[in-house]
Amino acid sequence: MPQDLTLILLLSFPLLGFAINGIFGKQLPKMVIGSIATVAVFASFLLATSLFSRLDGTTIVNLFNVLDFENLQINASFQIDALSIWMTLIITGVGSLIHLFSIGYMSHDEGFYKFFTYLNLFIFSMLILVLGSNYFVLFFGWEGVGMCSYLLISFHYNDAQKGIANSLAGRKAFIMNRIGDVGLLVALFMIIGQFNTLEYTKIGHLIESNKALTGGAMFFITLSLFIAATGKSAQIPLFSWLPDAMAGPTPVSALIHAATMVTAGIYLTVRSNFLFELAPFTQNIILYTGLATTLFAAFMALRQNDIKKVLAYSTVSQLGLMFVALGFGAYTVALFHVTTHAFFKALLFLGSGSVIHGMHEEQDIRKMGGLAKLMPITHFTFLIGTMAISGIPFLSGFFSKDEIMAQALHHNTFAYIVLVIAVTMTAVYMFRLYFLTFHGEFRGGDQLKSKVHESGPSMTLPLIILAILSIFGGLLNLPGLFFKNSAHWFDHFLSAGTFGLNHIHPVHLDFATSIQLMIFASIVALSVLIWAYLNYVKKGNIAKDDKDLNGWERLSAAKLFVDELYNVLIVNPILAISDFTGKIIDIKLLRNGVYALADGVLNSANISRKWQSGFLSSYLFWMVFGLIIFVAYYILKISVWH
Amino acid sequence: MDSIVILFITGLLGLFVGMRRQAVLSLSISILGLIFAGIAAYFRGTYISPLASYSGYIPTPSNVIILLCVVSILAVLGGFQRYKQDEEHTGDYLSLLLFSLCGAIILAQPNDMMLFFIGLEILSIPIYVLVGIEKGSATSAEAAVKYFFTGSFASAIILFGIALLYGATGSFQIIEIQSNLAIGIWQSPMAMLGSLFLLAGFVFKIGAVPFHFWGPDVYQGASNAVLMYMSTIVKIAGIYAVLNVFGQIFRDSYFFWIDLIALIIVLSMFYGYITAWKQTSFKRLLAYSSIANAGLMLFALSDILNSNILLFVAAYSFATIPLVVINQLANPTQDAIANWEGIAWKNPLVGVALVIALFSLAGIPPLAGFFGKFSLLLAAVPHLPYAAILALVASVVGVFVYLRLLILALKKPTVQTKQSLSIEQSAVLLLTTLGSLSALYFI
Amino acid sequence: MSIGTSLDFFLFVAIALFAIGAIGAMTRKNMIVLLMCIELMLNAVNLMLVTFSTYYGNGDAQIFVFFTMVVAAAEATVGLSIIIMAYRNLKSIDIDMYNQLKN
Amino acid sequence: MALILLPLVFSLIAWLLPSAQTRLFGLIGTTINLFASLISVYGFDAQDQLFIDLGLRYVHFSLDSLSYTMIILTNAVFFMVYLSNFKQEITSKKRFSALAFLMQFGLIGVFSTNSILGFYIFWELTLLPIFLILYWFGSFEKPKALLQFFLYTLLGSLAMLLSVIGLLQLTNQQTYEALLAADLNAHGATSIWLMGGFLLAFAVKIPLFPFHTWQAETYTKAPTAGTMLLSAIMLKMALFGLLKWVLPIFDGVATEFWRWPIITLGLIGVVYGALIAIKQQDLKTIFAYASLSHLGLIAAALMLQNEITNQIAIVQIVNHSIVSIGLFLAAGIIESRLQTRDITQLGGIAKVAPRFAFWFAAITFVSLSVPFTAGFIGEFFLIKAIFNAHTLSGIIAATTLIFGAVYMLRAYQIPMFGPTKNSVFEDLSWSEILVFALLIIAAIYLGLSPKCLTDFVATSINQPTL
Repeated sequence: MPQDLTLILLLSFPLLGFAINGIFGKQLPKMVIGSIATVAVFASFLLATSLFSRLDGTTIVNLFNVLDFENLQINASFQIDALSIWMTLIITGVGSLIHLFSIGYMSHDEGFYKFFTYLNLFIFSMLILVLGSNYFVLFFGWEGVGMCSYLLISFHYNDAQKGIANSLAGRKAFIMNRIGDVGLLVALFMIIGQFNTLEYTKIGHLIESNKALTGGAMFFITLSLFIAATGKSAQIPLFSWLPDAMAGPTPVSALIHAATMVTAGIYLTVRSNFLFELAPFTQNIILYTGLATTLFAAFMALRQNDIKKVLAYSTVSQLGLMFVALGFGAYTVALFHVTTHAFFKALLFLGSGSVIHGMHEEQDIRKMGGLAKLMPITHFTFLIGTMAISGIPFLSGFFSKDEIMAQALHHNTFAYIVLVIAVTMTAVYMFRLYFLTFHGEFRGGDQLKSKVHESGPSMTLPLIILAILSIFGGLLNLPGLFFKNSAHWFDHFLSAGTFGLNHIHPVHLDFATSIQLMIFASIVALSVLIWAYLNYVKKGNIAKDDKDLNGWERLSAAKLFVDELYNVLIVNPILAISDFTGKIIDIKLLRNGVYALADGVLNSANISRKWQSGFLSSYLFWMVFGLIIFVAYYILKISVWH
Repeated sequence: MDSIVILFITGLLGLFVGMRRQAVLSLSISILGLIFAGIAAYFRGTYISPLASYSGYIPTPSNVIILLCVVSILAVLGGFQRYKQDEEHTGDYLSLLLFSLCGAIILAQPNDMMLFFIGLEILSIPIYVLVGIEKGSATSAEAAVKYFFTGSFASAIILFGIALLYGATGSFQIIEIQSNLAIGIWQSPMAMLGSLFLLAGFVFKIGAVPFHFWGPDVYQGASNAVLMYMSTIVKIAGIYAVLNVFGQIFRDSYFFWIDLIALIIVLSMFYGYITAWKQTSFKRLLAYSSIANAGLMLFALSDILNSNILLFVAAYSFATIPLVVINQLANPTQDAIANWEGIAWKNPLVGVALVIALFSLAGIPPLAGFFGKFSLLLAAVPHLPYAAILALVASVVGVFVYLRLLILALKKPTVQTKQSLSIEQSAVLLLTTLGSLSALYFI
Repeated sequence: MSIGTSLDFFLFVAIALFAIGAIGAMTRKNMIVLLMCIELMLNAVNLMLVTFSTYYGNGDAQIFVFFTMVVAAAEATVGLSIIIMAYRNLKSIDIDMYNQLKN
Repeated sequence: MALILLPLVFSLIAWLLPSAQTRLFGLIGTTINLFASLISVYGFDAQDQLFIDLGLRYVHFSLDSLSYTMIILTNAVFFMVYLSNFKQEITSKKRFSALAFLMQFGLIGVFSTNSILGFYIFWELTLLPIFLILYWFGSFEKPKALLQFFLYTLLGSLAMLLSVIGLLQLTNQQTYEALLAADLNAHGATSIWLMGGFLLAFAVKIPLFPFHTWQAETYTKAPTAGTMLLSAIMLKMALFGLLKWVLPIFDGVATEFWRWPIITLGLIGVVYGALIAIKQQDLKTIFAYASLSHLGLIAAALMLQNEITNQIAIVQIVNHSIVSIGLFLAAGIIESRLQTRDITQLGGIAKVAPRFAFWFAAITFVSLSVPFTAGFIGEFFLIKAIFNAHTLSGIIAATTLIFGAVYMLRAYQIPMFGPTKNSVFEDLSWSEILVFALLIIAAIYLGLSPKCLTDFVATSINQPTL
């Protein structure tokens, strides 16, 4: 099958699933709906693998021409290269697993068919985003995923108590994304202004042909691209929507807000590497934003008690980590972490989903505990996920993080220190989460305990697969000290197959340094593991109530008061202005001003009519007066003339 | 035969026929007379009028006579309901009307000051009488008194102007006067003052500021029937007289008087439209709006050759007469705008005629009123740009006046009461509506 | 003495008469007097016309004067009848009584 | 020819027809008009120009691709209005049908006439029907609010009349081509004034910032059908006039003079409308200010006189018609079902009326100009044009994306998802669903291939001089 046909099919399967479920969903039985959606995505996955196997260089598939102006052409065209295909694999692979999971998870939901419709639509938009061969198509997908994320976050809008909150969370996410989108919009305008095209490859070649263009233009372009990235990938200052986005069903959090959509920002940056390479200053901005985000997010995660909230903040922090890598120009490293993160974070979210499902929608870890015996598979897989993200040696997270740390150590010691702190915190809150959930006594009351059950196969199977991936994902990009020949496979694969990356290589540390690095990291992770075990299991400490938190804990629990800050600084002023303009300026000033003017003119009738006094003699007088006026006019004229 | 003669003879005949106290008979006779007069004017061709022996006389252009006849026919038909009420006088009223029409025709195109003055009086005096036909009503008497005194005062002023002009040029013949003025005499104070006094008289006749005072009172006092006639014919004749006198005699002193005209225009339009807003009597409202329209008419003076005043006055008449007829229906006894509420729903013809008439008066295309205004302004803008701008601003107020009336008349009543029209009334409404719409021909 | 030299004298008289008539018309309240004032104005104009006629030595103006007189007569008749009619209604010929129609 | 005169004929028929058949006749009539225009455009080549002479003295007609686009839009809008209000009692009134057809005639005249005088005449001709519709079927408790609309409109119209007269006097030409040929730059300041007259009229209709206060009030008081007609097609007359007549004719000194003032006003409108919309309670008010915001953007972009932008502006014009019909239909549905449009009184409709919730959401997203809809293309390129002309203005214009999301989602979520206040809500009828579906399809089609439209209008926009 030729590549372009494969690509079209690849794209059209989720769309097809979307259409079928959207139109006939109401009539179809749940099993059918679920399988249609899942199969659609899985089919795309298979096609993606076939493309992956036949991958050579960059292929561009042009579907049709959207707009055609003499100086600017916009095509709906798609690009097959290592980067796009890799992302496609993640999206469809993890996606299909999450679809599978959702069949079980959403089985009791009345909006079942709607859910899968949206999910397929999301997959479709996400594929458009990563497969597009120009920024316009990317923008299509970019906005599309934003819309789907809105729909899915506010999915339970008619929930009895949380309904309005859910829809508001969706709105918040949409609006914050829109702010990022404006950045992307501006970037696109500037790119068009600079290059008169939006095709990645064309831009790349233009840049290659003249290195001259650097400085200002590039800085602003990349900066606005990065603003867009902060919107989608929840970086400071636009990160606060992601924790709220947990209002959505857990599979959504797994798919959109952990594995795929939030990594769109990283994808965008990697995709535009040739632009960022010309703007070192932007790279610094990225680096420090990433550092700040990863640190603060990790801090906020320390004292969250909602199982999903913890994972949400850890996601933000991990994304920050990736941006740190991008800041160093180590694109492949970032993408490697994207991959592993997709595995273990999806795993963790699905695990938490399984827990929540088993706990009958209970999300507060203070009510959990000792679930290890009640849901063994979930427990086991969750443990693997936790270990992976905390960087326990030889799991996927260990390697991908280690790469980033290596970059940091090589370029910027300060960054390295910050990262160490952040990573430690990650381990802390993850193990806290793990132990509080699965060990110790069950704190949810007996009648709930009796109902807790392990989830069905459709939910556990994805868990298991993802667990395996989380364990062995690291093999993709082994550091140089193991198996010399196959080391850095992912690195080479990506930089070879992706435009622009082929002459940007991340630094690889020498043997000694990297071995020290790894040992140090392992020690940190393991010691945290032990500490947490002693603290939460042996001592049996459980999460405190909000009232008896001490200073820093309260700060962490209150998420550093970021939302409050935004309300004070941005939201409330805007609302006030809106009130003012609407009530004062528009109504009082303009509208009533017009009224007043009209009334003034018309009411002058009351004066003018007085002139018509009704007395004949006055009329005659005024006639004579008029004559006098005429004569005066005559005299005036004469005097003017002479 | 000459239309004036026809009208005069019809008038006399009407007086005799009137004695038989058959309203319809006198009506049909005067209508026939008017029709014949119009036809005669149309087919005048090379016919020389007996008056032609008098050297000063050149016949009025036939289209003006036809317009005057048509408007009078409409006025007569529209007012017939009132005229036939006191049967012993129906004939007299109609004859008076015809006589004054003779005056109007003479006035419309005087070529000799003497003839002009006589035309003026022949036009006015019967109207003095007609205004007072409501013998029983005090307001009618007051109106008659006021009209008479102000009118004769104005005649005196005009006469004074004529005398001054004669003093300056030594002739009453317009051609001579013109040729004398042309050789520079127009700069003599006597000529200038004379022209201004004449202007005053004309301004009085068409009822523009500052000689408008008779308008509202007389309109309100007069009966609807007479109102139809005087609010149209007098204005038409008056504006034509102005155009002739100032277009021909004072052609050379154009730059002397044009600014005064502009002033009058602006004042009249603002005063007329604004004051109209607060009126409670429809007749007064009409009077004030007619003041404003008089001002608008004077734009024709800015460029006499190119401005198409005929269209404007025709549109004005075709819009005014139906409104007065409708006022007859709304206010059979008293006279209040409030009674207009929902009038449009009483009868479909009334509704359509009303909407068309009001929008035409407001100058909304594609009705006659718009084209009248448009053709005037088209000619005037290059000469009086600022006056034109102000005039348009004022006419926004005017539109408000008319819309207010329209809103009132279109208010859907809770209980639908039908009102039937007499044949002649419906004929008038139909004809005028068609007239207003006929402007589509000008598109 | 020839007319020409004292032309402006006659004119002055005429204008004075006209002005007197006008002022009277403005100030007096009695309708009959009003009528007389207006007649006065007309006659002032007549005098003026005659003066000019002699000045120019052509007869047109004198013919005109006759017309004016006729018109004046007509006006007087109509005016008087209107006054009578008004008197029937308001039982007064004081012009200030007639101000129901206003504003 | 038939294309132009049909509505007039229908208007007469509707007036003479007994009230019983009015509703059906209205639907059939509008359908016939729509198909007539579609058929006649089928045999029309976008390159050429069709001159139509009805034997009138001053008013001539000529159809180019731009006129065709607008005419089809007009007919489509009227069809939609009838379809969507088919169940409402307004369409059963013969008065309404007669007036609506008359208005359609006027609009088609505006879009197809070839002489400046004709443009003015038809422009004004649309005033009478909308006035009567608003007065008879609107809820103006006191005529003041209604008169405000007319105060503005008439001031504008009369200013335009002066400019028309001035133009005729200045050039002695009145056909479009001749006016294009005439060089107005020679007249300098005069041409600036004349253009100002036109711009005033347009600024009132579009509406631009200080002249907009009639909009919200009129929209809320007008019947839904009237609001649709106003916002979906009447306001477009102004943009059309700007695009077809004023900008090409006055190209040069005058446009240079007016460009930035108008763009500024447009952008003020963009932000100002959005800001006000955020806190409004009444659905129709929100949509009114939204429309102020959207149209300000189009007007500003048109002033740039950039060919690409003009072509895209057409897309955006069509898109705005789609959006406004859809949104005001939704508002009207809520109003007719619940007798209120105040979102504080509404909530939880989605539970009881899922179909309505879905279609309302769809049209909301169209109005948010998400991808795959026409608005996406439109806003992208209009903002781009402004951005290229002046960076800061571009960024200001771009904020419409954010604010749009804020107020539209608010306007959608509170009535649909909010705490349940309305437990009974009759779900959509077939005709309403049909309208929504047609709108969405149109929006998506234009969003995926705006090319078909832009290419169609390209010639008549790019080479106005023949």
